[in-house]
Amino acid sequence: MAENYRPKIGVYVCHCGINIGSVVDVPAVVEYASKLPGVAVSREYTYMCSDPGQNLIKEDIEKEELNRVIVASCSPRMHEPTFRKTLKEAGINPYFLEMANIREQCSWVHEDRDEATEKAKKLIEASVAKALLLEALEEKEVDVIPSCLIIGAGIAGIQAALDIAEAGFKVYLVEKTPSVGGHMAQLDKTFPTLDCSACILTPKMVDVANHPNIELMTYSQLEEISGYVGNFKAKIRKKARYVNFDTCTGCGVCAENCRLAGRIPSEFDEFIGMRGAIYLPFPQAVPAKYTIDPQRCLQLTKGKCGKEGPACVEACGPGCIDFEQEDEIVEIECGTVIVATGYDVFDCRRKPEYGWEENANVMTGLEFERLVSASGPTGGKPILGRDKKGEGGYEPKKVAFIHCVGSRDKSVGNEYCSRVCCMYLAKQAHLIRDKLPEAEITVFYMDVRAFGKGFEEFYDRVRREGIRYVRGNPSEIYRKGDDHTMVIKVEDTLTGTPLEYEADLVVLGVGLEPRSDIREIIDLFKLSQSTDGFFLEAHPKLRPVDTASDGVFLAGCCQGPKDIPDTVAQAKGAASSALILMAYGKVKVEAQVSVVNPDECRGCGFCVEVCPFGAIELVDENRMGNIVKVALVNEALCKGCGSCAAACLSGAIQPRSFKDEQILPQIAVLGVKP
Amino acid sequence: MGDYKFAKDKLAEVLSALEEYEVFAPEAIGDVLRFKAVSDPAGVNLDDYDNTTVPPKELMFPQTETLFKYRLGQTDVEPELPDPSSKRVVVGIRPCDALAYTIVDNLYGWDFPDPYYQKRRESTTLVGLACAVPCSTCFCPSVGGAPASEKGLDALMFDLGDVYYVKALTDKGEEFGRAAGLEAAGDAESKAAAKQGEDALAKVPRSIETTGIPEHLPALYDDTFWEQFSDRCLSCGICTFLCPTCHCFDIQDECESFDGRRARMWDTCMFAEYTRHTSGHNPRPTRKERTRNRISHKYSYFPEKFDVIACVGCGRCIKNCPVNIDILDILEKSKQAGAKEAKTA
Amino acid sequence: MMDESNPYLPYIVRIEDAWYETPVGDRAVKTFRVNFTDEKVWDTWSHEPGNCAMVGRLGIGESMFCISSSPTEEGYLRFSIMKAGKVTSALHELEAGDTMTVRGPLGNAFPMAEWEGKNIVSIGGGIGQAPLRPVINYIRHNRDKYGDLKVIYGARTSDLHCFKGEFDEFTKEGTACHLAVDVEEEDWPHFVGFVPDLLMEVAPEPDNTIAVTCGPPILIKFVTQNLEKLGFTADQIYTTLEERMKCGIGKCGRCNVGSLYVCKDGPVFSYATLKEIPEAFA
Amino acid sequence: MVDEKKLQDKAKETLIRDDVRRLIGWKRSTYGYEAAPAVLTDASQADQLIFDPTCVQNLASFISLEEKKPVARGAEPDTRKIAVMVKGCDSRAIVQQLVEKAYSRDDVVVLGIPCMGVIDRRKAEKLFGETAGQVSAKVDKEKVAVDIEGDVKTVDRKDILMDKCLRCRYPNPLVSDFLLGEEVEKWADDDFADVDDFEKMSPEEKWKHWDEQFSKCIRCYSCKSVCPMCYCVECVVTQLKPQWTRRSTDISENTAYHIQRAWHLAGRCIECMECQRVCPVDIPIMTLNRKMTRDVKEMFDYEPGVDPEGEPMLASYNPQDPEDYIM
Amino acid sequence: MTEEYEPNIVAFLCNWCSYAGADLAGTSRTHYLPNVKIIRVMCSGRVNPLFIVNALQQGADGVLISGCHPGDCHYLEGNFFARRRFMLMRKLLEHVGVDPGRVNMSWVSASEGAKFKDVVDDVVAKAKEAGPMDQFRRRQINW
Ligand SMILES: Cc1cc2nc3c(=O)[nH]c(=O)nc-3n(C[C@H](O)[C@H](O)[C@H](O)COP(=O)(O)OP(=O)(O)OC[C@H]3O[C@@H](n4cnc5c(N)ncnc54)[C@H](O)[C@@H]3O)c2cc1C
Ligand SMILES: Cc1cc2nc3c(=O)[nH]c(=O)nc-3n(C[C@H](O)[C@H](O)[C@H](O)COP(=O)(O)OP(=O)(O)OC[C@H]3O[C@@H](n4cnc5c(N)ncnc54)[C@H](O)[C@@H]3O)c2cc1C
Ligand code: SF4
Ligand code: SF4
Ligand code: SF4
Ligand code: SF4
Ligand code: SF4
Ligand code: SF4
Repeated sequence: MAENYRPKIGVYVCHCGINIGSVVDVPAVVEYASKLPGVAVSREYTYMCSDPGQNLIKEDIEKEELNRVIVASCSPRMHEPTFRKTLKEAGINPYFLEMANIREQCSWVHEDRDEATEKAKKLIEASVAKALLLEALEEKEVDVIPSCLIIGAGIAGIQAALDIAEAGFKVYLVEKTPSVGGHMAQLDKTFPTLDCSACILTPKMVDVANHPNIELMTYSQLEEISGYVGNFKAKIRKKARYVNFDTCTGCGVCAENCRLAGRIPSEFDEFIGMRGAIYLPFPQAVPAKYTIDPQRCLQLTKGKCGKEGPACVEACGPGCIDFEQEDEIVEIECGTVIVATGYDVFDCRRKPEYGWEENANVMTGLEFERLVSASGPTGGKPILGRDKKGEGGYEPKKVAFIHCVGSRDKSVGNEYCSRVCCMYLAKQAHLIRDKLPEAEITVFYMDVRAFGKGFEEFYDRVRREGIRYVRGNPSEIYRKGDDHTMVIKVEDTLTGTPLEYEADLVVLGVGLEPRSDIREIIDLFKLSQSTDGFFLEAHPKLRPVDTASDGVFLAGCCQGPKDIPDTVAQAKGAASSALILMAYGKVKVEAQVSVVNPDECRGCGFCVEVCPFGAIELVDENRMGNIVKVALVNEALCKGCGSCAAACLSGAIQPRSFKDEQILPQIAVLGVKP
Repeated sequence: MGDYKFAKDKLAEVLSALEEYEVFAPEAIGDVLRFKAVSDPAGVNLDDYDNTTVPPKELMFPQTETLFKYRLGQTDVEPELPDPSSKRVVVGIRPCDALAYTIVDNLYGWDFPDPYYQKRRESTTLVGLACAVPCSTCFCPSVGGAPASEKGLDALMFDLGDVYYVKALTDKGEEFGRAAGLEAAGDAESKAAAKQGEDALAKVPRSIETTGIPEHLPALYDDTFWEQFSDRCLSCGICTFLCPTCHCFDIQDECESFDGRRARMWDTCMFAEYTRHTSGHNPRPTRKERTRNRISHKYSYFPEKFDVIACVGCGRCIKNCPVNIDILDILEKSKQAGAKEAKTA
Repeated sequence: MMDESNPYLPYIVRIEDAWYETPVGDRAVKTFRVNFTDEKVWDTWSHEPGNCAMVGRLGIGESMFCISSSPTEEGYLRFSIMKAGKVTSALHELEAGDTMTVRGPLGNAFPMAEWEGKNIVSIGGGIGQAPLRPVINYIRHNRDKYGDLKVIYGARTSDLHCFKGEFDEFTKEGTACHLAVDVEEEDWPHFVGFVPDLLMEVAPEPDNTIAVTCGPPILIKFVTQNLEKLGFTADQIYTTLEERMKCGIGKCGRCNVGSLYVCKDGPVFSYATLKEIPEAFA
Repeated sequence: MVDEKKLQDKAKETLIRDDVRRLIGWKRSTYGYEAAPAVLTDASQADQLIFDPTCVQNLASFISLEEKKPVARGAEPDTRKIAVMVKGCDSRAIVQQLVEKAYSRDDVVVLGIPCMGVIDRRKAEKLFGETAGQVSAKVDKEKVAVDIEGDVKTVDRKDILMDKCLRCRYPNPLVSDFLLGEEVEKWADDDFADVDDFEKMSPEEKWKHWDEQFSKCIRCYSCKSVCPMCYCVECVVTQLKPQWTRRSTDISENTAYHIQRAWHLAGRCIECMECQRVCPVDIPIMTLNRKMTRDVKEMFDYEPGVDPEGEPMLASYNPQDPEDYIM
Repeated sequence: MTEEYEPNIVAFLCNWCSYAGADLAGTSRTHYLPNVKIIRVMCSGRVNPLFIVNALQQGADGVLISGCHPGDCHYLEGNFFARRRFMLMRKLLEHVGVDPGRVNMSWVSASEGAKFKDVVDDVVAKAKEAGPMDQFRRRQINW
């Protein structure tokens, strides 16, 4: 279809069921649109996006020889791709589409029928004004580098890595800590089936380390990322472990001999267990390679360790320890990226009334997981109050679990439900019942959300194990006297009675929060956050693993709280999204890129300075025999943001589909009062 | 034709008496004068004024003028012709600017007469004010004018100190005298006026001998002589916008959704875009060709067509050019260059 | 003739038919056959080959185009318009049934009466054929009044030839048509090369002959040179000039070459006249 | 003080150079209080050159004004240098042109002139009336002596010098290959009192002020033509596709034009004041430029035309830029 | 000027944050005033400050430019440029006598549907206070 033809516009006004039609007078809008310049057809339909709706457009394109289409319906952010495709299928350039958002911007936000109708008319008129000047754009494809960079090796990253690697594509799996595994590795048993977390996770961790298609980079961090979908370039910093990675056998003699052995709180054990300055985070860690903590190691911080020099060096048979080791920067190229950076648990210091910071027997759910884990500091025995040598201590007699700590709580800024706490507290109550059949166990809850497969059954089972559920949200938890008795002040909201419940172990059901270092990734990828602070997906329902940046996907709790089954499912979703790109091998690049009119460019380079993607350079141009400098856009790099156009004084550079000459007519329509 | 006079302090009264006319007189905004329709006769002051910065050509040929209006989608257009029956009088116009109309008349009356210009001309009475002291850049006598030139005027006033002496020159001028209720003047005034005219003539600061110029300019077509001026020209167009005989215009359509008009606005041959074709080809690509065209148009092409130099010696272009491109300087030097050219030929 | 009282007022014409001469795109040529909405205009209208008109679209503006139909083609006017800038792009959007504005006829014409009894050779390139087409048709429709007619025409590619179908018709009628493309292309039976070279190959006799030429400036330049080589004198060669125009009636000032206004004194000039005006070749 | 003889000699020397195409300086005008720019191609013409307080024009404008003539096929374009004389204020134009890549440093020879101030023609005409005679002048720390065809009048600097000179911060060229004359001492600073004063007006008063001023504008675009920073191939104000401003002269279009122009000069205007000087209808254009200059300095700590390595103001940002009104 | 008039506001919203924020206002059925009409651009950095001048000439009583919060620009830094430009353009317009309340800018993220409503209410209120912007309107001028 020829672009120069006189514009013949079809306007399609959608009722969206009753979403639009109930507020906007659709027939009146259709009538108005039919009189606008260039409009050949103006129609309404209940659901434009449905097959019959799209067919209506296709038929008109064919019969009426339409060459421009305006769909007045929902946000273009929702259905622009749908209708682009419709146009394409009907044989006209997909960029001859313009959408008027009369749902999100009209019927859903205005009540007055007349006002909404008037506004809808204007929005359509502006779309028509722009459509008259639309140009056909060519969609180009570039090759996709068949590899994926995955950031974060929790269960989400691990699962995605395995799926992609199995499909035959290269994976770079980058984990910040010395071992893969993430939070799941810290858990004891997992609800609702009570599988042992390590038992189901460890094989996967090993697979990830051994898979020929996976290049695992633990104790590493992404430093820089550039490029675009299909062609990313990343710089990864492999932090120095001060231990020769290749020769370390993981025997652990070094750690046993470390002068600080057992004196440094272990992050893996949520600081209730201890490690040395040279350490393996946990026995099943993958890779099973030791790492020196540069913040604590005496040699590294003070330059000196003991009188005879570092004990570890002494102890290590293969001589792996190397204090001169430096960080290594690895540059890789990849076609896709999956972000799977997980979560942090709620920081209880933000709820000081629960006394977590001062009282060792008030612990978070995650600490409790370590406490009851067979690989934990107490070997899985629920013993509290041991001394530094790990001796003494007591078994709690009265255990309290508190729901919703840091979730559904406006006062700490988290309005959302963390989705796992109800169940993990039930799980933990069950575990403690298992270990301490005599203990008095009480759970304080707001409500119990047992929505998942097998959850309600599990909850029911736990309740029947002699565990008391009290509906109430404690206002305060404090130490009663000198011993370890804690008082929980709470009102039983079912009976309306205020209680002061006593317990010698209080477990706080902490919620899940965005990682405190989430900005690192935001800054690198320019991802957006949703209100809760987790990464924002491209669409909450239909594109839950995609982000606004093409080729970058989300998996696991970094997108929002979820349990392991959901995490794994999402990881598989992200993997499949990345695989689609890599399997097809090509990706469409932005067609709405900027173009320079070399006759008007004055070569000032303002655009070059402004372009965030380095997509513009100044090149020589022969202007009637004189050599002058003019700007030139690299279309593969240009994202069509249009910043250059606003910087260019002479209007020589313009983003296609958002040119000055296309926007000015919109202003001309919308500027006028109705 | 009658001679009239009125006391200077009666100016406001005289202007107020001209009820049937729309009265135009110079109005000052800061130091800048321009002819404007008089809203308050008491505010009109014809003392100490050399000449307006913007020439009164705008009264016949406004800078922006609607030719016709239309509504898109309809098949007729609605001309916006000035109403010839609405009488206008311009009080205080300088003789050079009145002379300029007579020059431009040639073009606007040529073949397809321009109704917009002509209707305004017809309905307008020009009451001049002779220059007692010529401007610093004036050279009107060299191009057929004079500080008290009567050409093109309907009446000419002389500032005789306490009184204005008004000499009616045409019927329109007579009518003006009657409408204004002026009293008859005597011999004394007429003599004083004549004397003033002669004195002023003698005081005109600059001059040029124009004979031969129209003929020798074309010979300089390719001469580098132009460049000594054009090299410093800004292509700004002040000289032409402010020239009373420059008459070029652009035509553009303007539209507000469905309502549109076709309008014309002053244009100037000093702008590069003026002659640039859509293809990018420009027959006058540099300032040299443009400078040459301006001077040649006034002093050679126009005389060739209409037998009159298209310059009245008002000196506006000299005075307002920011880089001292002085038309007299160019013409003088063109003679030398012309002589050289002739010798080498 | 135009509204005598106001030469700025256009006639409204309706497009009866419109088609592309060359492939759609920038610089495409589209021909419009138009008729006055008010048929009475024909009573006063008269134009000659070479005359132009300002054609426009309300809300956009108007531009100068030559009337590419001969007065002997009655009941309509034709314009062939190349898409170049603002106005021409807007005109290209129009189709049969739409209206345009026309202001004319403007400018001078080829002295067809003077040329009676003479041989005519028409040499055109690209859209430059537009002013030559009425000359050719005028002669075809007054065949007995003129001598031999030769048509020489070329464009970069055969696609870019305007009025493609018509040359066959001329040939059938016995008019010699010499066609050219700049570069070799498949199935092209005619000349390959530039029009001035084709002219040398055809080598028309100058005797009692008038040569009319139009096309890009570079073509006009070499064609006139070659015509002179063939023995044509300056007053046997005619061409049309193109300058930027706004009013078309000698007022707005920009189309002057020396003291001549192309819109009134032209666009048709004999080479003899142009030789005297250096600016004509700027 | 500049020794004219030395200046002419340097000009000669420069014009003789093979790699110099032309030299732009000043010469005595045919009449009046302002000198004339002189564009020389031959050393023999150098005797015309002068420098005194009548030399107002910013000659840096002429570098970009020179059209690049179409070069015939096969011929080589003339890439020789242009030599240009600049005062302190004018030299900032060169710096800014370099920042904006209008040309490269190698394309120009800069002959810098320390300057003590130049005459404002309008002020002079108020003082002494218009003159048809030729004028020369001298300036020192206190006074300006104006010589109108032999008739010498001496006045206070502030009564006759251009406003920009009274607050000049850069009397010595910021860039030059040769310095003609000795550097002078800076005598003033700029407190932007004029901008402050103007800002005291209410929006209505401001609008009224500009309404009156802009309604005078005849849209000759001299203010843009003369500006050394306005060297776009085609200015947005005259573009037809898209058409930002219409050519008709009415208050809407005139105002739009002036906002566009001031906007385009924001962070680029080097305060040579040429725009205001050339305006035939005395529109105080600099009021807008000054406002931009002050705000750019205040908000973004940016001053155009002082650092050839600097970034263009509107093509750069600071994460800490103010954003007080942003919701 | 006390007579109630309904200001007309032209808004330029970046596709990624503010337009999405406005969509969210829609999906959450947050009612706001109909005076603001939105033009979608890919980035607030795209908005040529001269668009404002044009909008005022067309007859808008106010404008709104809205983008991602600083640092969150989908195109990395477009909103930083936009911020500079509009800080300055507002000053310029103010100097010419345009009530500064007519020129508005906001940061609205994709999750701030409620903020979008507040911004709209605020912009409309300011334009109401400033009164109709007639002086600059093209069609107000008599031709
Ligand atoms: C107390 C508690 C008990 C739970 N019990 C259960 C249960 O019984 N059953 C169940 O189904 N779910 C349970 N969950 C939920 C479960 O922990 C999560 O669903 C799961 O761990 C999410 O995995 P992930 O991979 O998304 O995140 P994570 O496990 O947090 O993994 C993210 C990984 O990314 C790494 N990383 C982060 N940032 C970077 C970076 N910038 N560069 C490189 N690497 C980075 C981290 O180091 C980490 O290894 C429980 C949660 C808690 C808090
Ligand atoms: C006597 C004459 C006859 C012509 N005949 C034809 C013809 O038959 N077919 C054809 O396709 N073209 C013809 N042209 C050229 C045609 O006028 C231009 O291509 C057209 O004006 C471009 O206008 P635009 O509005 O599209 O360009 P824009 O650049 O958008 O318009 C700018 C304005 O400049 C003027 N202008 C620009 N270029 C030219 C030019 N080359 N000639 C005249 N005015 C110009 C017009 O006033 C136009 O409105 C002729 C020109 C002349 C002078
Ligand atoms: S900003 Fe505009 S003029 Fe400057 S180099 Fe870029 S495209 Fe050219
Ligand atoms: S050319 Fe100059 S002197 Fe002559 S009339 Fe025009 S402005 Fe006056
Ligand atoms: S006023 Fe002077 S500088 Fe401006 S165009 Fe005329 S001659 Fe050139
Ligand atoms: S120089 Fe003066 S009159 Fe000319 S466009 Fe500029 S402001 Fe308007
Ligand atoms: S006003 Fe702007 S577009 Fe026009 S020339 Fe100056 S910088 Fe270029
Ligand atoms: S805007 Fe005026 S003062 Fe500023 S650089 Fe341009 S001409 Fe000089």
